[in-house]
Amino acid sequence: MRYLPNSPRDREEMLRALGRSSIEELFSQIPEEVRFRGRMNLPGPLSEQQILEFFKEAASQSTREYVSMLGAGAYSHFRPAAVDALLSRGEFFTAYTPYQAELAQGTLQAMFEFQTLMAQLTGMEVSNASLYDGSTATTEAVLMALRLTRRNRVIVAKTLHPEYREVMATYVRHMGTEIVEVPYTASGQLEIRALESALNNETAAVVVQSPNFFGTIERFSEIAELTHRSGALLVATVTEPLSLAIIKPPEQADIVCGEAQSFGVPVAYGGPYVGFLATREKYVRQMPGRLVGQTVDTEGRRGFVLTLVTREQHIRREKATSNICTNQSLCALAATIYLCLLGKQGLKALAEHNLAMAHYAAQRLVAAGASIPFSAPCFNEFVVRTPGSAEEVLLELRGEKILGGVNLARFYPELKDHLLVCITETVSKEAVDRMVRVYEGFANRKKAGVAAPHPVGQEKA
Amino acid sequence: MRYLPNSPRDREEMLRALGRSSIEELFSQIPEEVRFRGRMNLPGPLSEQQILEFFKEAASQSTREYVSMLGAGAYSHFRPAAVDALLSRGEFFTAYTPYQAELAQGTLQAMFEFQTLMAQLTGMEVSNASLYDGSTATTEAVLMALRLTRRNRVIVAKTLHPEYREVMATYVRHMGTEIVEVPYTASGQLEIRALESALNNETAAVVVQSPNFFGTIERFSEIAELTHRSGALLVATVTEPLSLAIIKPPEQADIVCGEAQSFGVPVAYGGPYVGFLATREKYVRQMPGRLVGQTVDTEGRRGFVLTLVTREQHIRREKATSNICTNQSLCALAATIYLCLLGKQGLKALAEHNLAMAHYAAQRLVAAGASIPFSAPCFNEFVVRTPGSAEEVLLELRGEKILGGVNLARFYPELKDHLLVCITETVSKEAVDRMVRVYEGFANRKKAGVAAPHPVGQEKA
Amino acid sequence: MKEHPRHARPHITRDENLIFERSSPGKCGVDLPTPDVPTASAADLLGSEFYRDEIAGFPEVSELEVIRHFTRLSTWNYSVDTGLYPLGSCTMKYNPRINEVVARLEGLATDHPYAPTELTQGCLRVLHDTARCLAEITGMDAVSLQPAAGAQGELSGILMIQACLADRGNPRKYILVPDSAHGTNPASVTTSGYQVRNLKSDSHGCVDLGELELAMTDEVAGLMLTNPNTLGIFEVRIREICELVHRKGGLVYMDGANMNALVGIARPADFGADVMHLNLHKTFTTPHGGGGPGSGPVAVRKFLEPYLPSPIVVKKEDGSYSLDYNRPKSIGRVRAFYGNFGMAVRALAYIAANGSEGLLQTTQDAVLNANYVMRRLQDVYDLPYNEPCMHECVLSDRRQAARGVRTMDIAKRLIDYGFHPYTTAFPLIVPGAMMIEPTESASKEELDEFIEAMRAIAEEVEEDAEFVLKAPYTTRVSRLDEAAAARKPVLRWKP
Amino acid sequence: MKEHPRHARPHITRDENLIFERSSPGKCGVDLPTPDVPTASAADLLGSEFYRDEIAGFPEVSELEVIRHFTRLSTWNYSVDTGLYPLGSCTMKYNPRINEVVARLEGLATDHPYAPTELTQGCLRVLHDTARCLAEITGMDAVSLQPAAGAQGELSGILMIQACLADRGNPRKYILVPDSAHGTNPASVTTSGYQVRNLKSDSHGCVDLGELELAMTDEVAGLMLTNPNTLGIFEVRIREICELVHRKGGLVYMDGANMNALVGIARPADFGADVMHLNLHKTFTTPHGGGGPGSGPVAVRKFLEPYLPSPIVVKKEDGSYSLDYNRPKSIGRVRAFYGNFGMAVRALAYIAANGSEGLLQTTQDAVLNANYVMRRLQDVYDLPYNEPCMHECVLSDRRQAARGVRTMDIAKRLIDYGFHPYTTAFPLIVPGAMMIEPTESASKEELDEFIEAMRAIAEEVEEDAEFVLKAPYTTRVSRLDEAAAARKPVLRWKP
Ligand SMILES: Cc1ncc(COP(=O)(O)O)c(C=O)c1O
Ligand SMILES: Cc1ncc(COP(=O)(O)O)c(C=O)c1O
Repeated sequence: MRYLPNSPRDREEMLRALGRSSIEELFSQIPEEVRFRGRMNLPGPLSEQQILEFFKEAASQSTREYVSMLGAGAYSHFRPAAVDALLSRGEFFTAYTPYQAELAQGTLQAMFEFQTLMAQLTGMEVSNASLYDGSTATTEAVLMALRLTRRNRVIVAKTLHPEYREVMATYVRHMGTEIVEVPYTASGQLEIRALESALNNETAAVVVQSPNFFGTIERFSEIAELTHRSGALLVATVTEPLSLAIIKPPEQADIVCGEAQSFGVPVAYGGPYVGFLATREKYVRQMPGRLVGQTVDTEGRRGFVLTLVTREQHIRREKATSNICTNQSLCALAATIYLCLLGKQGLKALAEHNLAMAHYAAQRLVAAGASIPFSAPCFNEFVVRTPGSAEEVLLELRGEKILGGVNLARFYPELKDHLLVCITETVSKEAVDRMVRVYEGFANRKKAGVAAPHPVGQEKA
Repeated sequence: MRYLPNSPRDREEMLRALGRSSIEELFSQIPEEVRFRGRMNLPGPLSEQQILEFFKEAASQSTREYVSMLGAGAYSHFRPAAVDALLSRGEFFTAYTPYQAELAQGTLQAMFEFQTLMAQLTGMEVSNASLYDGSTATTEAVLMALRLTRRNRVIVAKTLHPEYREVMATYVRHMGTEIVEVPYTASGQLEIRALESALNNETAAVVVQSPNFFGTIERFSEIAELTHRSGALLVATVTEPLSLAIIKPPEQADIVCGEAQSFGVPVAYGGPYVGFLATREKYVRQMPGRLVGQTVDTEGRRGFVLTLVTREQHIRREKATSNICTNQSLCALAATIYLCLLGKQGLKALAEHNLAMAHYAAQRLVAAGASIPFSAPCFNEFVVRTPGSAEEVLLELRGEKILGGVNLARFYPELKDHLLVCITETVSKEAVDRMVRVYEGFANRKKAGVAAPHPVGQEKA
Repeated sequence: MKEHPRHARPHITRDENLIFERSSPGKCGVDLPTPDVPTASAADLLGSEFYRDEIAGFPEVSELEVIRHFTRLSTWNYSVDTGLYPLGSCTMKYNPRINEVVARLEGLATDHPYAPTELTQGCLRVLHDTARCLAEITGMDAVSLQPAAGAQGELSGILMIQACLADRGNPRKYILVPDSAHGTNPASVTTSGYQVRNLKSDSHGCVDLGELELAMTDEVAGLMLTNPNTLGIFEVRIREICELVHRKGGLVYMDGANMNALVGIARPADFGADVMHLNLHKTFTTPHGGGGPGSGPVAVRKFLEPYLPSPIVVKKEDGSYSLDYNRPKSIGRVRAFYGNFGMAVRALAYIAANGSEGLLQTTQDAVLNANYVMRRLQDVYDLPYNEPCMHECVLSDRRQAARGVRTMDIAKRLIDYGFHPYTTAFPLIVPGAMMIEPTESASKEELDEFIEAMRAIAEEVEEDAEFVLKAPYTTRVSRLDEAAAARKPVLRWKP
Repeated sequence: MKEHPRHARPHITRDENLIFERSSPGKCGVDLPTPDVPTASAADLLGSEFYRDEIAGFPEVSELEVIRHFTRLSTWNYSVDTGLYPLGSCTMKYNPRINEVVARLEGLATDHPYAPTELTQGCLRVLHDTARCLAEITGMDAVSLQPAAGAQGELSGILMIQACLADRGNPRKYILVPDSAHGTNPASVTTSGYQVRNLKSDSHGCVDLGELELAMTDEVAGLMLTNPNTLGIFEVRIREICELVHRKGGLVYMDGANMNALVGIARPADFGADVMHLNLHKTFTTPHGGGGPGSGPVAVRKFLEPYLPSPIVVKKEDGSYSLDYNRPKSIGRVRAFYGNFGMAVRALAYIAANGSEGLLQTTQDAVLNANYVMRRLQDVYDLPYNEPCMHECVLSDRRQAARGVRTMDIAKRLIDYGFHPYTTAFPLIVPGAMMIEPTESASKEELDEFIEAMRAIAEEVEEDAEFVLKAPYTTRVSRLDEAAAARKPVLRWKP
């Protein structure tokens, strides 16, 4: 086996040194009745060439020939070649968690930089070194708020990513935490009045995503004021952090958390991604996840170490702030590299590009006869009401090799025939125009009262 | 511009330090009449995303969907992922020629290993650290033989790669060197009698490729004896060095040279590849190209340096053994990594695999009604006479997404309707069988006296 | 400073400040095309309420500087690619390069989780096949790949126990956790809402059946067990243990972090575990990445399948794959989407590369290596539990502590010999633990070098304990002050 | 040993023997499938006359060991990715990462040179576009990408001069080469069959027009000129020089290795060069690879086009590309196939990334950086030719030599400061030359650090010359004995 560095001779010598005559003897303490004596029914052994063929075949059964207008928590952005080139350095990707700081200054310094970048982006004072993903980061933020406030009630915007809400529910179910959902208005934003009446002095946290699941931007000032007035903490979730380059960060929040996949991490069918959690300095000892801190060596040189580890499971065990151990370090490194590459100007220019493209697409869609139900400003994602059945529009777009958006009826039954459309820099004007033509066709047929023709060779979704 | 690390402010400060007020002033010594004041008509500036799109488009206009049975000096072999992973380490691919040994032990030790591996493979005592490619390596071997013998006549097998013969002609033309070509026999090997009568005491070198351009293996004992009897040097060229894993190396030769592209270097439309040249120790001071030697540091530790540099242009200038400076170091590193991975057993198994596949293909072709004109044993490449026009066979194979071989009429007018077919491990049995069915079709139609149908949607080659 | 040890020599590295300290206004590592659509200005589109003008302090550097920055940083890391990484419990084995290639294939690396399942059959197949292989390896009946790492697998598993027992009438209150357990075990128990009851190990370092009998009351939902345990010892009475828990109406959770000792040798379902997680980033060669991403699939027996996190990947009768969300008994989601898909790709590639025979040989090598190290060090370092070990062994600093040298000091000195230290932090039942897991990826040659280094350090302790206390000597920073870091935390750069 | 300099600190590296010393029988870094065809044994198929049983001494190691071996080796290299690499004449600039990606795209990296041209339009287009861009940049009319490196470009060019002059009636016997030329220039001249006549430089380090007038007899085929020359000085009388050579019936070859000083600023065809080569591995960012592969395209004016190496890529009227082999006047092939295609891909990507503006800015930065270094060092190091420089400057060790410290010693000491040394070997007209080419890829910050290091060394020479003579102190091997290596060459490992 090509991965194994011991030769048959090595094995013999080692057995001899152990005074054993066969490898079997090393397992003799295992009771026979629990020994597995069969052959596992597994693929392989395969040569590297065969492995490549297998996965190339799998990769061909994919949407790689399609233009994707899907977002909803996972964003297709161009990844500069330098990101993977650097991630692929064995010193980074084959290292363990940096417990031995003197042999891990590379990872540690990079994580310190990640923490700084996320703090700068979110307008918070400190950030941790990553959590699993946006959904668990939001959940951890809520758990942190429960601990900090010692209350047991959470108000969540209905426009928080539906799967994030599900994850939160899984984590808090056993605590009997009350979760109250606040609806959205015609602007596509949180209904402030509803929030106001939902808030009470039992409320630990208010969780609001911005841009929210519909892509619209929330007004945080009023939300924060109301939240803080009732002694609750405001948790702001961000699933598209590129927005923070041109949209004011929710500085009024107490915890800003979310998903940083947009920053150089591939969409990869949903993971691995990179959750983040940033907050105020005063809450740092209740933070979940790893933190890297600056210190000095015996000769006064600057260096970095994992710090405040007494919050963590390996020290505090059942009293830890979270059970997380392995986090998403390499993805956080990808985000760090990506953000350094784009930098202040590049990130802003890219965000402007996304905004302009999405704005253009929305305008063209309206001109084509679709309607944009929500009136508040958006970043690179917006909701469109399809002129005709959303399923049929999606199907016809598929014929054009376009994944035209997420059908919102899946998560919001009241939003039948509404699509969530995301336009990043990976979508060309030409593709937008092609999408618009499909909408035009539907709008015209609708006007003329004709049903959509069934696209050739396509079964129904 | 993203590659430039100086900011506008940096530039200003530097100009100020130079006492200049504009960058133009730094070019003021250049006479205005030779200044270029236009805008160069070039593509760009393009973003990275645009560059990727451009080259993906170019890459799509390729044979990547085809099975290739082309060899003839450029061999498709599977490249283990570890090769590129290691080559892509910046310390290797962004380093210069290792002139400063203390900062280049990585490259130097790897090159020393390359030299060792090539010497072991070829059965020679020493090898250099690479030359441009097989054609120039063969040419340099001839030049070396001319220097060593002080004679000016070269005998070349007609079965030496035709382009290698062309390169040799380009290099020796001005010296009035007589080049005599020796024909091949019905076995596809060098015609020994013709060699015997061509040899005389003016002859500097006899150049024989094995496996030769037809894929057949040459008998070196007799060739060497005749060659040495007339005081000439025997130059053995190898274009498919994988063969050396199961075929005896031409130890009787004085110089063994050729192309090591097979070892982990991509086919890449003809380059970059990696020439090699190995020889006996006594000829080392006439070798062209770089040599790495072992030495010690001031404390006796083993280390490696470029050595015998007085053969080279940067020291010897017009008296150097070759004008070569930059060689193919990274490709030689690829070969070194590849050979270490495969090792003694793997290389042999792979060579056996190639042999078995090619043998199977040849047998099946004969059974299908084609003929194999040459009788001597082959490695992974052989000549087949097509049952019908070679062009038409190739065209029909193209319809099957198979590149069916090199049409030999291009280089050997006497071999009309002969294809040079190469079957490596990248060709599956299924593809071979598909190829055979095309031949069967031709053979059957030929028997029946029917012309081949013109494949649909294909123009003539 | 003493002469440099044999297998390691210092070499120049470039120093490198924080990226923020390299920044200079106007530089940028990318060039973006101007969008080809009519653009209104962002400030106008967003309005002054929302528009952000700049991210204060954000770096401005060129592409080259980014390459240099992170290349330099990387050279200060030790990694599996650099050498032996015998961190106990971490299974730092070789990460095959082909895994990295296939995980980056266009299609696999680019499909969107909400793309129509008819169009993403390749990704679904990878998830399905990986789950099937893991079920086969563990003997379990069903697997979810959703958990992002081992700890989340633990939480998912405990939540399933809770849901199942609740369905049976009473979720109960406690989970038993042996005192040798990894820290995530008790932490996950708490996160799930259960309370931890610690279970004392017996004199062999194993579960004490008597203690278990006593502890396993009808308020106890189950036992969370690591097998082989964190001492690297196989629980030889595992059948009895599981039977006892079952008899008392509890369920057995197995922490599968140590599966590198068992693949092909014994299957947890066969010895009585009901639910377990696997760490793809340990046993199944997905790279550890300096601390993740990992992947912690949970595997369960048939009766727990309804409780698995939702959705699960199913293979339909026509051979195609889809996602099943209709799972009323599911504990719900533990994260968005379907798990760390990219890790499944790698794990499947690893399993397929090996096949059944290869995986068995791998386990055998891992166990052979650990026993070899244990036996060749036990005369110089204390071996608190003298049992045959599986994939790892645990020594202690007892003898060296007498001279004031602790496990962490020995670990730091090991750095000077060119090796990554072993694990020092646990198991807690061994004071001054030295937890060594060579994995199958250590050649005898490298192990001999490691053993030689360990023995040399033991001698150094005898001769000059003071010297060892100040190690490492050969790294670009000397020992770092962790206490100072925690006292007044500096967690970010500021201008 | 003095304190470590500021910008560089040593850090542990793992030692690593030769791969042959790691070998152990039975190990292998690959597993191959058994062929699915009926196999006769190789020994039978080949017969004992041909069959080789084994390659004696060949290594046997696992994939992991190969990864570790070459990873460790790599850490002992300095590279552009590590830091400033101011090797004069080498143009060690940043190698963009996207170039590496596009050169590896399936299709570009996999097409066979003998595949039908109708099916390889992508590759042909890349070759065609690259050639066209290089023609535009040099002002020349036609380009061949066949030469594998600069030296082969030189040879091709000189052979074209020979063929052209032969067609005009007399190829002549000599080529003039300035005494400041790079070693490949005279070597290529000899290889082409011409004889070298050295041309002495004037007191400004430039071509002496008087000398040229005298030397340029009717036996002389032409002048081989580097502009800017190897002192980094632009030949201000370049027009006159070329006119003189032309008037005397000769042709002008320009060594274009220094084009990094001219792109967008001046075009060789405009100032009179007839034929030149370019080094894609210098000016056009293809990585140097530790000594290649490079690529040395030759560019010519219209009248030399018929002599270009064969075949050339042509664009047909229908917009498709093909290869033209029907070139009766061609000097023939200089290598198999069409050149180092992979380097053309990278160069084209670089040109397209920059566009005309980007390339001009690049040239300006390269020249600014060189002047900045020159002016900030000329008070401590001798500046033999005090002229404004272009992309590089040449200082000398004259002052330090008085204390017994030579250019190579200063170079070695520079290593301890974390920098790759400058070029020491030439130009020969400057004894003790220190040839510094920062390129545009050095930031002011990094240049300031370099300047500071150079100045610090100058001080060290004053204070303790002995100390400098023994540098470097911070590398895993100290100064290596080159003389011993050459005296009794050990060129391969033996068991
Ligand atoms: C025994 C044991 N259990 C659980 C874990 C937790 O796994 P993870 O770090 O993937 O969350 C680890 C590893 O860190 C472990 O060693
Ligand atoms: C001025 C000059 N001319 C020619 C060459 C030769 O180029 P190459 O090394 O590509 O053969 C070089 C570089 O080595 C050079 O610096």
